Amino acid sequence: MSFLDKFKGQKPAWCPGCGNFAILNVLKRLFTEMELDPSEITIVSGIGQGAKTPHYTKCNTFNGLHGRTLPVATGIALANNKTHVIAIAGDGDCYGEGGNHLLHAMRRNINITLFVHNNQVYGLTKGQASPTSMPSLQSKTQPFGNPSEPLNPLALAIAMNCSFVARAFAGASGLPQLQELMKKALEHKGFAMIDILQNCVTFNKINTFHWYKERTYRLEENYDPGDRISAFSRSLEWGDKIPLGLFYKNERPVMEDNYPMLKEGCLAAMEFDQKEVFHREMVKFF
Amino acid sequence: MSFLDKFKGQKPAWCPGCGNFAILNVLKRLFTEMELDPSEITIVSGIGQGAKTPHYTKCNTFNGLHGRTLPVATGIALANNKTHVIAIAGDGDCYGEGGNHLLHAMRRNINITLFVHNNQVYGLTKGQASPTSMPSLQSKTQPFGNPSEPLNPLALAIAMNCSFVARAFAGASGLPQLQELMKKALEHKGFAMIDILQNCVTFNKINTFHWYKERTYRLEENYDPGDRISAFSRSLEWGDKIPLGLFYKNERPVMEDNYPMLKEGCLAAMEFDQKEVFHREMVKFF
Amino acid sequence: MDITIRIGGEAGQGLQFIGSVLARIFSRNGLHVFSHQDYMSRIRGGHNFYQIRVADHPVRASKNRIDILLALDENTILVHRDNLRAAGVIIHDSAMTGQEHDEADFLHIPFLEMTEKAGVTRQMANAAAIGAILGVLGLDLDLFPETIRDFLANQGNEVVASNLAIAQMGWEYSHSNGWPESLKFSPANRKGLMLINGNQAVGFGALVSGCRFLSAYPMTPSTGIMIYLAGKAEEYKIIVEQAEDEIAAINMALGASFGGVRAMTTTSGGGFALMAEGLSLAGMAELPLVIAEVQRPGPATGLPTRTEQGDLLFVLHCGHGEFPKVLFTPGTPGQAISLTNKAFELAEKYQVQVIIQSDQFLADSEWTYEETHDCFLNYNDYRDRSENSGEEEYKRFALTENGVSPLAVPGLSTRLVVVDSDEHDEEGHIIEDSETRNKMVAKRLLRKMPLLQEEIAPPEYYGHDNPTLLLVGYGSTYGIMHEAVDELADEVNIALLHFSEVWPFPVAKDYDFMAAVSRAELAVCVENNATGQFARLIRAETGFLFKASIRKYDGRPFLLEPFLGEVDELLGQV
Amino acid sequence: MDITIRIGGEAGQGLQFIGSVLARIFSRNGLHVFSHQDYMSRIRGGHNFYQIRVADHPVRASKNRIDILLALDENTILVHRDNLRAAGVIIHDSAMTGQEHDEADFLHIPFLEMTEKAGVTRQMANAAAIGAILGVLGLDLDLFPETIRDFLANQGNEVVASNLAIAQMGWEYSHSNGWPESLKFSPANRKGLMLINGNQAVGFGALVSGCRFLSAYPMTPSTGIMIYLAGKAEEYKIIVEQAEDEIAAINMALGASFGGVRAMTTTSGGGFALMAEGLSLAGMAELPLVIAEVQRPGPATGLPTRTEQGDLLFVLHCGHGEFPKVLFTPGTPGQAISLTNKAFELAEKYQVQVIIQSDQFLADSEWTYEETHDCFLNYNDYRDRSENSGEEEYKRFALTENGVSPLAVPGLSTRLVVVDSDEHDEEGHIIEDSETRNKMVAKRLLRKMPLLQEEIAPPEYYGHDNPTLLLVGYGSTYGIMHEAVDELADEVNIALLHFSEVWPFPVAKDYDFMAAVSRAELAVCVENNATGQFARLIRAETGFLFKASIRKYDGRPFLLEPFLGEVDELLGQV
Ligand SMILES: Cc1ncc(C[n+]2csc(CCOP(=O)(O)OP(=O)(O)O)c2C)c(N)n1
Ligand SMILES: Cc1ncc(C[n+]2csc(CCOP(=O)(O)OP(=O)(O)O)c2C)c(N)n1
Ligand code: SF4
Ligand code: SF4
Ligand SMILES: [Mg+2]
Ligand SMILES: [Mg+2]
Repeated sequence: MSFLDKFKGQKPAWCPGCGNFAILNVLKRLFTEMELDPSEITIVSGIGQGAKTPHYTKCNTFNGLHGRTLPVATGIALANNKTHVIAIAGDGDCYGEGGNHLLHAMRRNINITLFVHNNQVYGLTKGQASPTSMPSLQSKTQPFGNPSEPLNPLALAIAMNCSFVARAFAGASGLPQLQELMKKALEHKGFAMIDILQNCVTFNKINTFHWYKERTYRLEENYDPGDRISAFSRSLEWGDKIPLGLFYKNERPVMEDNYPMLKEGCLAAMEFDQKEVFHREMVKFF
Repeated sequence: MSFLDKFKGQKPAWCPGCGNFAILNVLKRLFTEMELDPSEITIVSGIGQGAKTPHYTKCNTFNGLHGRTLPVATGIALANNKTHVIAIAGDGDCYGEGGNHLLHAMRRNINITLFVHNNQVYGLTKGQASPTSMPSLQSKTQPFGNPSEPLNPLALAIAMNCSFVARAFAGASGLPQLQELMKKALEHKGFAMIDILQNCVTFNKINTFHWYKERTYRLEENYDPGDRISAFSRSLEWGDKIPLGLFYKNERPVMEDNYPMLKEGCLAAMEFDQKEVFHREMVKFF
Repeated sequence: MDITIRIGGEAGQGLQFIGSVLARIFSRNGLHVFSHQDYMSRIRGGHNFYQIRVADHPVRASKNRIDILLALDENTILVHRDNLRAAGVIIHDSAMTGQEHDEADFLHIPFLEMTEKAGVTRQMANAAAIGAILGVLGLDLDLFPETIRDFLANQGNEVVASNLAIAQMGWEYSHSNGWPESLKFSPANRKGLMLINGNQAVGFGALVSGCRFLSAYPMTPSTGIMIYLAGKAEEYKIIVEQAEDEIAAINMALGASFGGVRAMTTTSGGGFALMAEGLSLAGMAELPLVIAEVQRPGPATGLPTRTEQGDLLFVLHCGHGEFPKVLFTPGTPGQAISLTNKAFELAEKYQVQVIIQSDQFLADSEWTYEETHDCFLNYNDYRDRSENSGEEEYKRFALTENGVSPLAVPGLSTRLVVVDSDEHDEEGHIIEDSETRNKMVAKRLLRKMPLLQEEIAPPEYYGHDNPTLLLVGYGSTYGIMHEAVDELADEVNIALLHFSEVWPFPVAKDYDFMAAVSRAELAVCVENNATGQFARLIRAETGFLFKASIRKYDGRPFLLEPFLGEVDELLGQV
Repeated sequence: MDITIRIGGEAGQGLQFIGSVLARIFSRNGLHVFSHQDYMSRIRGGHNFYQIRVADHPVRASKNRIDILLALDENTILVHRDNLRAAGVIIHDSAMTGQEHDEADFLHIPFLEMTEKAGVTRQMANAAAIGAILGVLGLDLDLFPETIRDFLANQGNEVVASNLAIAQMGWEYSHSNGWPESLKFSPANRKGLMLINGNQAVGFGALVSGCRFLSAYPMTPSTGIMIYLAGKAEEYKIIVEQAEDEIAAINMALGASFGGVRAMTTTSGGGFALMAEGLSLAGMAELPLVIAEVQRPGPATGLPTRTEQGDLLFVLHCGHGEFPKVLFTPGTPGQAISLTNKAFELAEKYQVQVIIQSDQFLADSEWTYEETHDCFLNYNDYRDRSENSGEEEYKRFALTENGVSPLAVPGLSTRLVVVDSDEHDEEGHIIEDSETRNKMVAKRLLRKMPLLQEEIAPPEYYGHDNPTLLLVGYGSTYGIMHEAVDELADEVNIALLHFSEVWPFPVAKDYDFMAAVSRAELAVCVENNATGQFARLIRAETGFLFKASIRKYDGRPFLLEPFLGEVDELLGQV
């Protein structure tokens, strides 16, 4: 059975040429190579084009609200540690509507892998500026271009001491690295984020496939992702040259380790004895 | 008339010894020294102890919801540029409930001065961990201490390329600098943030007045706030030594300059001719 | 003459372009139009359609039976063929549909071939299709050039010229084709009509009410309002700010309102849900605010591009705590213009929050109107711009007889404006005592409610005075009810009662409308939802219990024939 | 014996400590207690009080008239003196109040001097005050040591011993003071009673229902529930997670619910408002969820530490779109325990959202109960843990006869659980077609509603069968209505009808409660709000229009004497 069968999902509703196809494919290939069963994976997503991804493969799926991917993923990861919890979000979803959750998920350093399909635009709602849109992106709601400074997700993540911070590109040249980073992220203990540059053929005429292709390059072989300051400094590179790779990584404790109630394993699998609890606790009100 | 008269407000409901008193006093003194009239100031605040500040002085006031200080301030600043718009928020207010708005206010670089009364705890609701609480802070809702990494507001702001990023301390040793920074922040064109370390005598028994006093020191005279990388690196200092001062500053365009409709001044003061608009636009539907 | 044209195809094929150009050409020809859109939540592929009813008399709803089907793909033919009337026509290009059709009701036109011949892009096939439809209808291309120019203004003269050339080819092809007279128009009156959809109407209503600030987060099907106003922003000095989320959107609007300008926010149900706390803040701080909520089917993300009246009771009761609120539910773009204007007036006059509830059906439906004057519009500046007189300090929440306190603007005088989300005293400072609380609740809620109620117009009654069947509804069902009354008036005593101002619930002033409801042999509550929310509201307010209802909750609007069928069935029960 | 003790002072003086230790000592003495708290939104200063009614029979409401006033500051005397009954006593230390009082009803006790003599902290004056009150009441200090140990467990034996020594001094001082017999208790039955407040009751209810996950953002007056469960988290393996905001709180809880555990979130009105969208998501995804909404007066921040029943209709209709929902409004801590249990059961059984609406008054009020058994509790694991049988794939939203689909847990089998906020098919994947939409609305809404209605218990009727006056209410007004019925039963035919399960609105099964309402000469709707929300709900559901009401919206609960006064006035009108 090829990965296309095992992880075959619904027919994608994306535009032909959309960068999301490549990401989806890499994801399926990775699952296959990691010999995962669909039931060992849970994908949580929000609303947007990228957020439709879980429907197009096979896995446990919580396709929730726009912007609320990470709290849902957090709840799942705490209640039930039996599956890999992957969060998939768009740039609007994750850096716009859901920005606050991103900050706090990073602080928690909970075991979640976040893939941001960053096409620097609101795709599903037809082309408005997203938090990562370039100033020159004009739209019907931004006739003067995007008036705000584009958000730099990597710099932000490094400032938040996120324990795994990477960038990849969903074009052919970037796919092997994307898969490699995804694998590392899934194996990472703690919160891992990959910002994936993804072209939107319909609404982003600035950051096209070629635009990315010409600018992106891999961080040097000897680059040290352990150095937070230099990670920050590299994260500021954007323009003619855009580095890809694992920018920053640390080994700080994951949230699950701070919680004694998780020491005995999966909450969802525990038994409950109502009578015992009732009698043990009732007396304390006397 | 002393500043205490001109800017006299309601009687504060803070605990005796609370660091908020000092901040309030500095604020009043600064307003007086800047020869501002109360009507030239608008303070926007949320809900929390620090957020009560505007009631305790004299000024236009929008004491809104917990966490929503910055969007309100943004709306005011865009609609009406006749007053200094100051946002006052707690660490819970600004980095917790309102975290997303902070990110995007920084991106907008709108003319707002933000003072965060950062006591590293939820004061008004009786001592729960805030986003900046130290891991050792235990409370009735965090019996195992704060399980998440404390948020570093300065690093975050620098990563967001906030155009004015400073830290001050609300203890006697820090007050002259606090006032000086507040003045600079008010004069700054763009979004300016000062994270003010403020002791909470009642609920934060870790980061006490003395704790701060022993650790804080001023950034060197020759420190260059124009260097983003070194600003980031200094922002990571926290522990035995905590630097105070202006960490980072840039001169990027403010949002108001990106909007052609603001070129002619204050929207709130403009006239409106209904008939003319109606007839001019009605025909376009034919 | 009353022709229904359905244009179907995949997302991204340009059917919205074809539809809106056609609708505009019709209205400029003095023809009446009713159009509606049915589209999926995707950018390319899938199946969408745009439906236009064009007639020589006013039309207010869509039909199920199609006269002309323009099929941009084969799927359109599969899905819609059954709806084609006898002697209707299916226009298609078999090179696009990938399938030959030689049945009598098919008209193959080689659109793609035309573009190839002309050496223009495939996309321009759409102009050929427009020309072809005009040809079938016996309309000429006179108005095509100026109309296409309005749509493609930014693409230069050359593009306009090529479009015209291609349209001409389509027109020639179909015009010569001897179509039944029943499809032909001979527009007597070429005085153009106004063509406007529900979203534009709310935007236009805001514009002519002096709205200076719109903060919103994009959300289908409300985004059109934002787009309309963004297009006017520079000329009329309006800030249109895309917020980071809906919570920011409403709080920014409240900041702007506090700052002294007329402010609004727009959203759909999910975004409105996020505004609930901000709405309550507006209530407490007595900040004028207008919100347009354009509904789509829920719960949650639901059917993002479709229609429903599922949020009535949610929106009506939204916000914790108690504060006055006004809710309008326009049934037509015309009502949407005037009610949006009334919304801004009431919001500022009483310092309250006014919500305009619309839905995807109304938002995307185009209606035509004859020229109107501005007489139905109001603009009063209710802000208080005077300086403090003498000794007395300005008090933002001064206890006045009618509960409305002077509304000063910060920075425009030395008056200090203090507002608070906590309970407060007259100056706006936090209080906790029982007496002040009671006074403030009386001021901001109990005294204002009856005043607001006074402002509310009664529902519109139309039809027979002593009806056997009375259709009762609100919001976007106006059109379908109106059509049903017109259609059936000859056969049965029928009437409609339509509420476009639902809260405060209207009281019987000019006429006792509830008596009319009781008088009817059968009163039927018509709603585009599953649980009968409007019927519940009427019962809560009047005690009246509907015995019959017509409901629909599949995300689609009522169409005329099935609706008449349901009415018929109910008539059978009387 | 029925004594009301009010303990007043500034925030931070420790009156909550005094009050709760006293209440516990009383209940351990087998005495019945009803307490409530009145406090400001500040940490130090201002004016707060803690009121305890202690009696040898069950008590269910607070009185206005005080028997014993413990004044920790002079302001307390100024504010409350008028409420002191004849021959009541005001206990104070003039060194604390800064004022000498030599009127007959004052008892000066040198609390501070006692602490100085004993060489302990000033704070321990509170123990002296506790001792003094016990002395006045003629109760001994037997139960003091163990009780104080429970409160100060973490402070070591020495502190407990000093507290006891100081309490002894206070007791000696007051005991010897010859107080009127009318203040004396002689507890016959020393079998201790259970003492529990509304917040603890919800927390305890959740604990015994197998709740494993609480995510919440702190918000007065709901935080007590979170604190209760956080204290049990380690022992019973419960995650209590403080979220970054309320939106995260509800979405985390939904994640946990999807993950297969019983989950809840707690908040007050403003936080609930932020959860509106998440609630709608839960509705669409059919995720079991329990929410406790502990009301405070709004709108907006309002009066953060006070009480109101202002959110009924908001919460009931909350969330865009249409989905089933259950709303419970317990009137007592006892009801809160069993209804919280029922909430978890129904939530999982029907995969719906159940809201427990409480308020600050109930949350902070302590009630006493005799020992009960666990017979009123249920626990059923409704999750489906089986593997796929044979060929057929698991479908999260399988169309079943009753609308309830099997609820699998991800990762615990090879079944794939797919949920979606969009409209979806049986497997959980996005759809847009009309047929599936109709089926899913029928499944999740129309079919479940009647089943849920079946589960709802009718309101509780208490009092005369053919009453002149019937008090109708819901939630925390239970106690005051009950007291009024007991108080007035001798004089007038009176009864109460109390709704603790308000949605789905109960149907007349066992008895026709609305007939009882109509039968009463005067039915009075009792509500702690300004607009009569419950009366509106009753009208919407039954058509019944109340002609009389008793309302209060100053942030304070009903107190017995003024309430009886209002009832009296209404009786005059019958
Ligand atoms: C609360 C809410 N607000 C707004 C929307 C409308 N909406 C859906 S997707 C989206 C933005 C999509 O942008 P992004 O997250 O970047 O995803 P993309 O489509 O570009 O992949 C918006 C605004 C929504 N569904 N819910
Ligand atoms: C929506 C909402 N959630 C929760 C609260 C309760 N609340 C009020 S202030 C506060 C936190 C205060 O912490 P911080 O902002 O740090 O201010 P401080 O009191 O420490 O100055 C909370 C949780 C609220 N008022 N509104
Ligand atoms: S609109 Fe853009 S992001 Fe969405 S499917 Fe099309 S190409 Fe992809
Ligand atoms: S609780 Fe803390 S922050 Fe609040 S007033 Fe007291 S000392 Fe200040
Ligand atoms: Mg995007
Ligand atoms: Mg704080």
